[in-house]
Order: sequence, then C-alpha cells, then structure tokens
Amino acid sequence: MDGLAMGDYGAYVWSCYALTLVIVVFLSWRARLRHKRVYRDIEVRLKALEDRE
Amino acid sequence: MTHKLSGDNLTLIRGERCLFQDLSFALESGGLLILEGRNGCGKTSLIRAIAGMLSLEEGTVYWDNEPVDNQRQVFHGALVWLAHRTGLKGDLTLVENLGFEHALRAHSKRDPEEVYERLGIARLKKLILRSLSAGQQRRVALARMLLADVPLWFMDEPFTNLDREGRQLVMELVEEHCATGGMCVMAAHQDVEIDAPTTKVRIQ
Amino acid sequence: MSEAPREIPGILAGLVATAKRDLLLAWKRPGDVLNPLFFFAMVCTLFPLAVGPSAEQLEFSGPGVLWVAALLATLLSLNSLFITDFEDGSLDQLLVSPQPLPILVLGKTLAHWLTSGLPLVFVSPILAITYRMPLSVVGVMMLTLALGTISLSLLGSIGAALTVGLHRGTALLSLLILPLAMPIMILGANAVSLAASNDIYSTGIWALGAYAIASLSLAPYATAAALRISNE
Amino acid sequence: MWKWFHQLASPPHFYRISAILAPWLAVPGLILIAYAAWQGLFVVPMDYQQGDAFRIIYVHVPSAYLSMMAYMIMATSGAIGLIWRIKLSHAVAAAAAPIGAGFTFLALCTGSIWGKPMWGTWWEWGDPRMMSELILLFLYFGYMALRSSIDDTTKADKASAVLALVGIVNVVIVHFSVEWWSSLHQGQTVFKKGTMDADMRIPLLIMLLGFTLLFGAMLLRRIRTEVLFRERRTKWVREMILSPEGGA
Repeated sequence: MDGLAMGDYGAYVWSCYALTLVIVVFLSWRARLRHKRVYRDIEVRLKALEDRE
Repeated sequence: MTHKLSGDNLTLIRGERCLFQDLSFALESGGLLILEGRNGCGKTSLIRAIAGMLSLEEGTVYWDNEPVDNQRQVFHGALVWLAHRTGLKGDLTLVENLGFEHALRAHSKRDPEEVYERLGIARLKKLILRSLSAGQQRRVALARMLLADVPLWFMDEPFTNLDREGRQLVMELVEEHCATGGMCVMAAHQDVEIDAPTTKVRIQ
Repeated sequence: MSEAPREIPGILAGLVATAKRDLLLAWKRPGDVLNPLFFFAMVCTLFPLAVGPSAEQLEFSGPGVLWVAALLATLLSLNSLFITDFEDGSLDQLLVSPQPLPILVLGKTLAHWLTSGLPLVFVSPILAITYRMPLSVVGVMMLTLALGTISLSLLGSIGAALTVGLHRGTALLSLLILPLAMPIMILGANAVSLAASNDIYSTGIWALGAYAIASLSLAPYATAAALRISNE
Repeated sequence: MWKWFHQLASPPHFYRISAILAPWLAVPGLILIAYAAWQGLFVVPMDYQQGDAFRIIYVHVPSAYLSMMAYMIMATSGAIGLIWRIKLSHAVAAAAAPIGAGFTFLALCTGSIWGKPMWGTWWEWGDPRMMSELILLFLYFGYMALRSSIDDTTKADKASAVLALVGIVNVVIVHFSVEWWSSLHQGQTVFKKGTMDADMRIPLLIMLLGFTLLFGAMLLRRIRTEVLFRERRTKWVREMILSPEGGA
C-alpha cells in the first residue's frame, strides 16, 4: 500500500489521474450521445416523409 | 457605353431550404429585370445575392463579363441600393443624410434642388428624418438614387409605403432611367407597368 | 472608355465622411456618449465603498480599478457600434458602397473612439485624484488610457461586428471581447502601477503603442469580413 | 494523391472511412496511455525535488499540449474553410472546439492540483502558463457560444472562423503580456521542465503520443457527427439511413 500512498501526495496524484479518466470518458460519452441524437432526428424526419408519400 | 449584368447558374441554400437553383439571367443597358414571386419566397435573398451581399452556394454574377467577386469596388461603384429599410438616419436631416452619400459616391449632373422639387420633398430639407412620414422617407431614399451617377439601380420592393402617386412616380423614374441607358433590377410582388425592355425571373 | 464624369471620391473622403456622420449622430444623441462615462464614474465609486476608504489601499489599487472600469465602460459603449446601422439599413448601404469597407469601418471606429475612449481619458484624472494618485502618475495614466482605448475600440469592433443582429448579442459580446482585451488591461494598469512606485514604466507604454498600431492596421479587415458575414 | 484527398474530403467517403479509422487510432492510443500511466505511477523513481507529486505531469503536460493543438487545428481549419470554401474543414473546426475545451479544463485542474502541494495554493495568479491556459479556456467558451447562437450553419462557420483567427493572434500576445506581468510581481519560482532524466522523459513522450492518437480518434468521431448533421438533406444520407442494414 506504500506505493499507492506516494508519500503525502497520493491523494493529489490519484485525483489527477481519475479526473483525466472522467474527462476522457465524458467527452466520448457526449460525442456518442450527440451522434445518436443527430442520427435519430434524421431517421425520424425521413420516416415521416416516407409515410406521407 | 453599354453595360451588362448577368448571372450564371445561381444557387442559394439558406438554412433548410433551397431558395433557387440554376437560375440564370442577363440584363443590358436600358433593360429592366423584375424578380417575381410570392412574399417570403427568396426574392430579397436573390436581389441581395446579385448585389453581392449574400454569398451564393453556386454560380457567378458577372458585371461587364467579369465576375463581380474580382471587382467588387468597380461593381459597387456602378450601383445604388434601395430597400425596405432605407438606410437613412432618423436623427439627421435630409441634407445631412444625402451629404453622407454624396461623399462616398460619384455625383450625377442633376441639380439637387430640382430633384427635391420633383419628389415633393423640397420643403422638408431642414427637418430631421424621424419627423417625416414613411412615404416621405422613401422619397428621400429615391432622391439619393437620383443624385448618384450610376448605371445600375437595385430596388427591393420599391412600392411599399408609397401612395398611388408615389408608385406612379417610381415607375416614371425607372422608365426615364432605362430610356437614358440605365438599367434596373427590381424585386416586386405586385404587377409592375413600366415601359422598358423587361426580363422577368420567377421564383417558385 | 470615355467615362470621365464618373468619379468616385477617394478613400480619405470615405473615412472622413463616415467618422463625421457618426460624430454628428453622437452629438444629436448625447446620452449614448454620457452613459458609459457615468458608468465609469460609478464603478470607480463602488470600489472604495466595497473595500473601505483607507488611503493606502486606494493608492495601491487605484490604477487597477480605473483600468478595469475603463475596460467595462468601453465594452458597454461597443454594443451600439453597428446595431443601429444594422436596424435601419445603413449597414447594407456601407456594404454596397464603392469605398473599401475596411476604410469605412475604420471611420466608424475612429468616431467611436472619439466619443467613448477620449472622454474617458479626460474624465479619468478627476477620479484618479480621488484615489490619491500623484499628478505625475495621472499623466502616465492618461497616456495609457488613450493608447489602450484605441486598441479596445478596434478590437471591440470585431466583436461587435460578429454579434450584430444576434438575439443575445450583448452578453456574447462581453464573452468574446474580454479575453482578447486582457493584454491591453495588463499592459495599461501595470504601467501606471510602475509609474506610481517610481519604476521604469516605458515597456508598458511601448507595448501599448505597438498594440495600437498593430490593431489599427489589422482589425478593420477582420471587422469588415465579420460584417459581411453577419449581414448575410 | 490529389484524387485520394478529394475522395476523402467527399462526405460519404469520409463518413464511411472515419468509422473504420477511429478504432485504429483509439485502441493503440489507449494501450500507450495505459502503459505510460503504469510507468509514470509505479515504475519511474520519484523526483528528488518534488517527490511523488511530479507524477501529475504525465497527465498535465499532454492535456496542456492538446489544448493548444486543438486550438491550432480549430483556427487553421477555419481559415482553410474561409479561403478555399471546403465544407469539411468547417466541420473539423466545429468538432475540435469541445474537445479542446475539455482538455484545457483538464490541464487547468491538474495544474491546480499539482500547485497545491508545490506552491501551497490551489491557484497561483503569478504563473504565466496557468493564466494563458485560463484565457484559452475563455476563448473556447466564446467560440462555442458564438457558434451556438447563430442558427444558420454556414454563417456560424464563417463567423467563428474569423473569431478563432483573431483569437490565435491574441493567444501569443496574452502569453507575452502575462509573462511580463508576472515578472513584475515576482511570481514564485516555477518548476522548470528542462531538467528531466531520460527515464522520466520516455513515459512522458509515450503519453504524448497516446494522447495524440486518442485525440485523433475523438476528433474523427465528432467530425463524423458534424458531417452527418450538415449533410442531413442529401441523397446519400437518405439512402444510407433508409437502407435495411442502416449504418450507424
């Protein structure tokens, strides 16, 4: 457990790495969400158009 | 000297809608080009695009067979623009407003006093524009047109805010302008009776 | 090509005419000029009320407070730079004018500086004295404000041109311009502070001058491009 | 070469190729990051000056570097779009902004966490790099706010490209003016990056490479969405979405 504690700095170091993970995941999640939303919007619109024809 | 204004395969898409596609026209000195269509169909966008205020999706506008994008200054030196929003300052007097335009453009040989007289605004010279009626303000804008020495007139809905007499006056002025070798591009949703070689472009 | 009679006035005429018209408009509507000045004075009054009237503190923070207030006042006045022109159609007329647009824009910006920046320069000594600034430093402060507000007007005109015609233009303008304006304030306020502590302050003045010249030569082009885009 | 480039720049091709390409950037990127993180956290010996806190730089430096690279990409592709009217490059600019803002935020946070044990404060106003990074974050916010407040996509593209270009000139000036300013106020002796042993530097380089690859993958994904959104009225999108196998 000594390796993880890193002297007195463990909390600082680990929080930085955790934050990095959080932000990378957050960015990817947002990107995926937006892609899904754009895709679905187009799909709904096209289906509606098709039904009218 | 004769001039030529032409458009080649103009296409404009605004936001969701394609306003017009592959639209072409040609206009020579002495001619009148009328852009027709219902309200809100893209007439204003088209006339703004021809005047170089909107960038087109595709196509080129030519002035004297040279793309206007390559000679913006020359092209704009040859035109005046009249639209619903007159571009006149309500806080300034008629003379101050026209004096500003006077400093930017080539001047015609017309006598300003005669022009004011003819447009029926001679008495209003010292008043600030805000105190004039909408119709009178349109007449001031017309005076600006007449006092500039340019071959090409752009008029976007020139008949709004004008009474019968005013409408008649605009038609007369355009007729005269075309008869003396000028040319005019006009966007209008009403019928226009002007005695000049006319080309019509209809937008769906 | 015998087109002798058609002569378009030179670019200097265009510059002077636009500046003159805007000055005339400001003369007829003095409120637009006075409001930012009152705002400037008000912010400078708020500060001592918030942190206390101790002479030492005021002397120390005076340059910074005056500069921040000047920056905010300029920002306030920038809002209306192109809005009225956009609304009444004058902007269209400028865009289809035979004069080069950057020159006309420069004329407008010049008028803006004469009606917003320059009055600030002349009002600032009164407020500076209430902050117990020595007279020798007041001169330096006026010089930095004069140079700095030129750059602020020019830089701000880009932001005003980008946001003209947008619904939430006012808030957006501050968001766009403040980060860009930060270096001007850093240079100006710190040059005054240095002068107040009898240090060498000329670096700040030279840098402000260089900034003003650079923005004089570049900003009008950016503003012109932005105006053409915004008015589409 | 030109032909290949044009093909790539055509929206349907790009849409298809980017989906294939993105994992090929993301997976190696993640592997490199994981390896470098393990090295940086456990293997590399601790710094004699900063102790174990220096391990933060393995995430701080790459995110700071990406925050600037994203801005460069955003500004240059905006300029390319303005000059040569290439639509794809505007999509690149639009896609780069949120990623850049994310990494700028990360760089600020990690810098601040590193500063607490080193300087004894969460935020050191006197450090020119922290200030530049903060102003960069404001520039990103302004850019995204301008983009989202203009409804017409073409107009938003052009206006934000002008803003990004004005901003890039300013980033340089901001940096120098903040440096001058902090030299006046005797900012704390900041930690110098030049003095690093090779065995400390190699994980950092691997980390930089890994972050770049990951960034590339994220950028491709977002450009793909942008392309889809901008081409929503076209025939190829219609055919792709209505075809039985779809194409998400």
